[in-house]
Amino acid sequence: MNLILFYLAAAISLGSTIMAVTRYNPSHGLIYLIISLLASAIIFYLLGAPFAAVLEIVIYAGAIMVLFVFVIMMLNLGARGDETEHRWLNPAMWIGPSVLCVLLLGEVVYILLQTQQTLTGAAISPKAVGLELFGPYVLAVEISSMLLLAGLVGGYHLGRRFLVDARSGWVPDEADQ
Amino acid sequence: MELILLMAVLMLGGGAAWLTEAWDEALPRRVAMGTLAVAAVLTYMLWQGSDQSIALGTGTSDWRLLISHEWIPRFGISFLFGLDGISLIMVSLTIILGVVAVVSSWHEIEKATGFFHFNLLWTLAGVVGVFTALDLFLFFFFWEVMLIPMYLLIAIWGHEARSYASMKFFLFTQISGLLMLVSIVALVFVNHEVTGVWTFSYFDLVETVLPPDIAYWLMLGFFIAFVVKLPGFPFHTWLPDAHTQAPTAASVLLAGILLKTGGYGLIRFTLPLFPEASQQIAPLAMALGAAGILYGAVLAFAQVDFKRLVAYSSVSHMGFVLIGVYAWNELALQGAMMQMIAHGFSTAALFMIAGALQHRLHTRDMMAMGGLWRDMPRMGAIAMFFIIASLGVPGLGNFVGEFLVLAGVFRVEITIAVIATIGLVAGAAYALIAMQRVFQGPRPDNAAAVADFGVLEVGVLFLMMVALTGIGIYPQPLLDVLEPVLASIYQLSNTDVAWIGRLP
Amino acid sequence: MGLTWVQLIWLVPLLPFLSFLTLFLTQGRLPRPLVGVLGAGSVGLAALVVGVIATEYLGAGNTAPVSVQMFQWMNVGGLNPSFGFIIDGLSITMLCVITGVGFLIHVYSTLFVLEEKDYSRFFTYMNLFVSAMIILVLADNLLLLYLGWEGVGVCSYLLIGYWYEDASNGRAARKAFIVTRIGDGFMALGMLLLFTHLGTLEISAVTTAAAATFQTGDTIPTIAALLLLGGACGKSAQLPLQTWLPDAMAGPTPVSALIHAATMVTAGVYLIARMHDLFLLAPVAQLAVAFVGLLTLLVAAGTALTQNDIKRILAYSTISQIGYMFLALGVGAWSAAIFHLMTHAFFKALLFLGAGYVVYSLHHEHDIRQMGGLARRLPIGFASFLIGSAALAALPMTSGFFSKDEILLAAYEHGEWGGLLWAGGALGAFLTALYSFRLVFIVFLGPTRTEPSAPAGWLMGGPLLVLCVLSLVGGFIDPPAALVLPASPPGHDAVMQWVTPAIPIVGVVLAWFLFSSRSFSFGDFATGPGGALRRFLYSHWAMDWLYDRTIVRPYYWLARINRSDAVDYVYAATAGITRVGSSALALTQSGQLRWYAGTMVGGLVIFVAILLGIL
Amino acid sequence: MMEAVVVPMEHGLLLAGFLFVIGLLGVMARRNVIFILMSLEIMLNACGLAFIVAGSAHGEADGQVMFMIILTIAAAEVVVGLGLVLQARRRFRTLDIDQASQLGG
Repeated sequence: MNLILFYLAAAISLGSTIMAVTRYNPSHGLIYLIISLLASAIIFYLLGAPFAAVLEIVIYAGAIMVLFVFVIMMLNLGARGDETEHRWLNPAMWIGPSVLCVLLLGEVVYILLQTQQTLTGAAISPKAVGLELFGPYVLAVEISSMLLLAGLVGGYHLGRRFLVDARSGWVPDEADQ
Repeated sequence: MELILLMAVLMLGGGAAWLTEAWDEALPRRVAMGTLAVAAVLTYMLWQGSDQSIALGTGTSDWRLLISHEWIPRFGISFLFGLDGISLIMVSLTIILGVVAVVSSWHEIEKATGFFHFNLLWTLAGVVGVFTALDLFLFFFFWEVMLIPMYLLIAIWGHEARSYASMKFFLFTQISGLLMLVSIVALVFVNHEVTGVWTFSYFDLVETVLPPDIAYWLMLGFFIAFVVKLPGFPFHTWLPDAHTQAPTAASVLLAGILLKTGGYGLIRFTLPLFPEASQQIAPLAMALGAAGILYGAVLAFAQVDFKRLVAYSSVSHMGFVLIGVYAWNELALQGAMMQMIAHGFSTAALFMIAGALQHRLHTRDMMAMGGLWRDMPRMGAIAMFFIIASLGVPGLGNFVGEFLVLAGVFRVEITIAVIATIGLVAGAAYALIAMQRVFQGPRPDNAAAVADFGVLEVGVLFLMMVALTGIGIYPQPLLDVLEPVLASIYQLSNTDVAWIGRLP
Repeated sequence: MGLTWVQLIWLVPLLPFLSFLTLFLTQGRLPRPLVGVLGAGSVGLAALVVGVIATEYLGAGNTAPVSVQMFQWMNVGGLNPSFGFIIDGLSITMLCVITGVGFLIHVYSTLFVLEEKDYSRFFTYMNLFVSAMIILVLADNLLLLYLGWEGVGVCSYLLIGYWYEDASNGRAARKAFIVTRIGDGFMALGMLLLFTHLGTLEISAVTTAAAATFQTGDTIPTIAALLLLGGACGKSAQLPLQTWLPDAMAGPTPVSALIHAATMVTAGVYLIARMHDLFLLAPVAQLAVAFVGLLTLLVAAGTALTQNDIKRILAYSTISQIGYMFLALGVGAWSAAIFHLMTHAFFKALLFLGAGYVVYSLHHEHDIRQMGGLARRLPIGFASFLIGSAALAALPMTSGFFSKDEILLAAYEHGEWGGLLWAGGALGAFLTALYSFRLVFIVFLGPTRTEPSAPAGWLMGGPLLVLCVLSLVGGFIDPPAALVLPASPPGHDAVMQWVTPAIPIVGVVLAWFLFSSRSFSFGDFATGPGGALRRFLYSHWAMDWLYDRTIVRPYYWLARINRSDAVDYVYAATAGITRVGSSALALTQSGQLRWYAGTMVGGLVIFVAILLGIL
Repeated sequence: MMEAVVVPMEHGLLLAGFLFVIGLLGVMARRNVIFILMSLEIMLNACGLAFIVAGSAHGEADGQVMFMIILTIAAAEVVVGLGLVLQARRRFRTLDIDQASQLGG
């Protein structure tokens, strides 16, 4: 049962991710992305990482995606945005990246084929994770906190309306606001 | 002690000049002049020293002054300065031409005078260091110190194509300098292999016994660095651009002393460090020198830009230094030194005149000049003097150099001497055509009157005229000062056969 | 001994030099009369000192050279020339000519260039020239001689280009300097050769060392002598380096008289006479001297016959007369050469100054086709030309007669080539008479073509008269140079003694018939019978054309095509390759994020592939 | 505590690889900045998945720790990235990443 669930979630994740990167409308893409993330959360749970699964839903699918939604709302793209997306996404543009990606994927598969089979199955409790996190990884936690602080400051700064370019003296057009 | 003080004064004076700019735009000039006055006094004190004998290679050499102080003992790097006849004369020339440079920029430089004089004085300090450093690491350090302010002088205060010219100058000297650095380090390593001691000291490295093929390659590193600086024939092309674009003071310093560091380096380092390898390359070096003499002369003749003409004439004249050094006997070495000194004066003066012309006429194009004697008889007469000096008329300094070189070369290789003599004829052609195009010929009637030289310029140039005449008529004091040092160099060569005693 | 004055020989070059210094440093701020007094007076004083020294030296009856050392010039590696002077018959002869004739010319100049703006500059150069010329003849070593040698060359350059505003004067001056410098180059090489093999440059030491080291006819002295001959050819305007002298007439006339007739151009003669011991060791070189002289005198005389510029005629005649001196040197008539040098200095200075006198009165008209009938109007000019031309043509009893006669007779006595040398010389003498009297007849007889202004003042006339006298009686002076130089071959052929003097008379008579008749016209110069020959002669045997095509133009061409320095192309190409590579690589920096991402992925693919060993 | 599903680790990693490559494809092929940011999120998530899979296979908590750090990075990145999108939109009036090519040489 769990096995079927795993492969099903994997299939959903793959499919919705592909949909997410190929949509013209960002909102649609975002929905597919959230689905993909939820599928990932299921996989996490199945793999015995319930804490990670919860975080995936709360932070990824929740907080981060909401941020995206807000920005898309602020940008107010509408139908015009879809047209430009149509223009931008001609098939020719997919060829080069696709070739590269297929090559890379081939290499990944090649590597995985070489390795010895290992089975998953160890469930790890949130407690164990917490002990690790504030034991050996405490420095990484501190650094992460600083990173978040930097992100906070950066987000606040970039989010301001008038960001004058010191070099060119550029001031955003009032009418554009 | 005076020597260290001399460099310190130049560097501090440079700093002071920079700082006083905020006070008053004209002040840095006076500060620089004052600094040079102090430096001149110190140089005079250097002349008072007496010689002491120090072993050098197979012979001994006399040093008036040796300063040794530990710096980075781990690698055997030390503050090792030495002053002997060559250094003394070159240092004196440096200080004198420093004064000339300051005077020549007196009215010319309006922009950032403080930083300008800072660079000027630091160049001088670097050159003094180059002429006296005996630790190879220290020598290289000063080699760079003299290069970078000069680069800035050209790049900031130069004329229309200054960035191209300064970059070319920088690349040529920097790349060749790096070759020398590689050679220095390799030489130190080889010495370490043999003796187990890390040392950059000239006195130790001179003793190093090198395998011939390695010696040849290491010698090439030094040789190319110095020949580029000199400049020798195929490496000369940075010079016309740099000279032409540089502000007058920088041209004066470039032609007057920076080129001489090349000749000095050949005599001081290349020959004693690698005597056999130098002997091997001597025919090539002399061929390059002879080619430079002719090539420089022909190109000088072709130029319409006055400064470019003088620059190519430098190529021609420094060819004499190259053949003189590699003829490697007493006459030729003395000649090369005299040629360097005299060329320092004559070319510096010509650049000063060129700079004055550009300042007045806003052009260097000789086709736009002509007949200037009418308006500027003083400048014309002075220019005539230096033109005549530079084409090697006896009685003036350049002739002594050229004739001694020829006399020395003639014994070694007659063909080279003949080519150099042809160069003298070609030299007359370009020197006189310059005089004709600038000062003689008709002057357009509607041409605006231009001011003649002022008292300051005439004073400095007159002193240079006196100096050149003095060298030409009575060079013996200089020759005497140089003799013991050069003796230690030409004793290294085995081309110097006892030829005089051979004849009754 | 008591040769007190001789010890003061340094005064002779010093006096004009001091005057030069004063004039140079004051840069024309002195009043004109003072400049004139200083310029001419210093040379006059020097002449006075020379006179005293000559009297004392010759009066002492001592023929040994006296050496006066000033100071050591330099002493390096066996090269130890000093500022030392040598006083003997030869240098005294030269000194007398230089200071004596020089003084007269200076006096003449004070009036001649009075109108010039740069009055002081003229005397500055003139005094420097005199000083250098004195050093040249007094030098006891070749290097000091070379100093004077180049010094006079520089002054010659400066004075030819005295009127600098005319570009053609500048061209003439440069030509003069560069052509003579070619000769100087030969001379420098000769000096180097002598120094390398003999270890000294002191003249007496060189001659003794050479005599001791070499056998007669050895290669080294021959080459050295030929190189010195090259130097002499340059300075003395002999074949093949003679083309500069006619152009040098662009200078003021007193300059032509002093430098390009009386003194500097004879420096080559002096050099060879001074080094006669070396030439005696090299018979081939000596013969070369004779033939150079012979060829030159014929070539130049032929050209002089066709010229129309009064000064150019005199210039070619100068070349031709110096050819005689070379001929004399070549046949071993050393003192005859110096004798002719002296008399030539008299009569050629006279002719030039006379020409200047005429030209001055004719408002600087140089073309003889515009002259005529001046005998009555400018009597002093006529007298000086008549006397000068007579001496030039070597009419009997003039000064030129004695010297030239001696040369021709000596040439006849010269071993195997005697006949040829004599015949050439005699033909030259005939031509000389023809062209010199062509000049006299055209300029002074016949119809008046340009109206002269009043004759110039006595400052110009006076020196002319003095020179007239010298040209007439100069032949009776016995120059003391003979004390130094080897004697000419003795014994003169009896027939020749009568034939030789007659030749110029024939020339004068022919000139009378050709040029004094009213029917003479210049019109059919180029077109008449023999026009091609006349044009050829007029162009100085096309030698200027030849040099222009073979040397000057190729040099200009070489300079022009390489003006931007071909060597730099190598570096420019290096820089260019770097720049092209740079822009090629810069293309990869498109600034497009997707491109960067793509290249990163591409790199990753390749990297992983290499890691896996696929690639 | 439930039992974790037992699958070959390679399958999980393969899934992570596929997801990563899809994200990569999105970054390279899309011109809209929003989509590029979304693709970046996909790639980060794929990495997190790989860590979880590996942690599960090895029975270690480190995998989840790494996932959390990646999560933090993703959060910070998105904040700054979206802030930049807003600014870029104001400045270039477009979301086309190709227009922001001033770094070009």
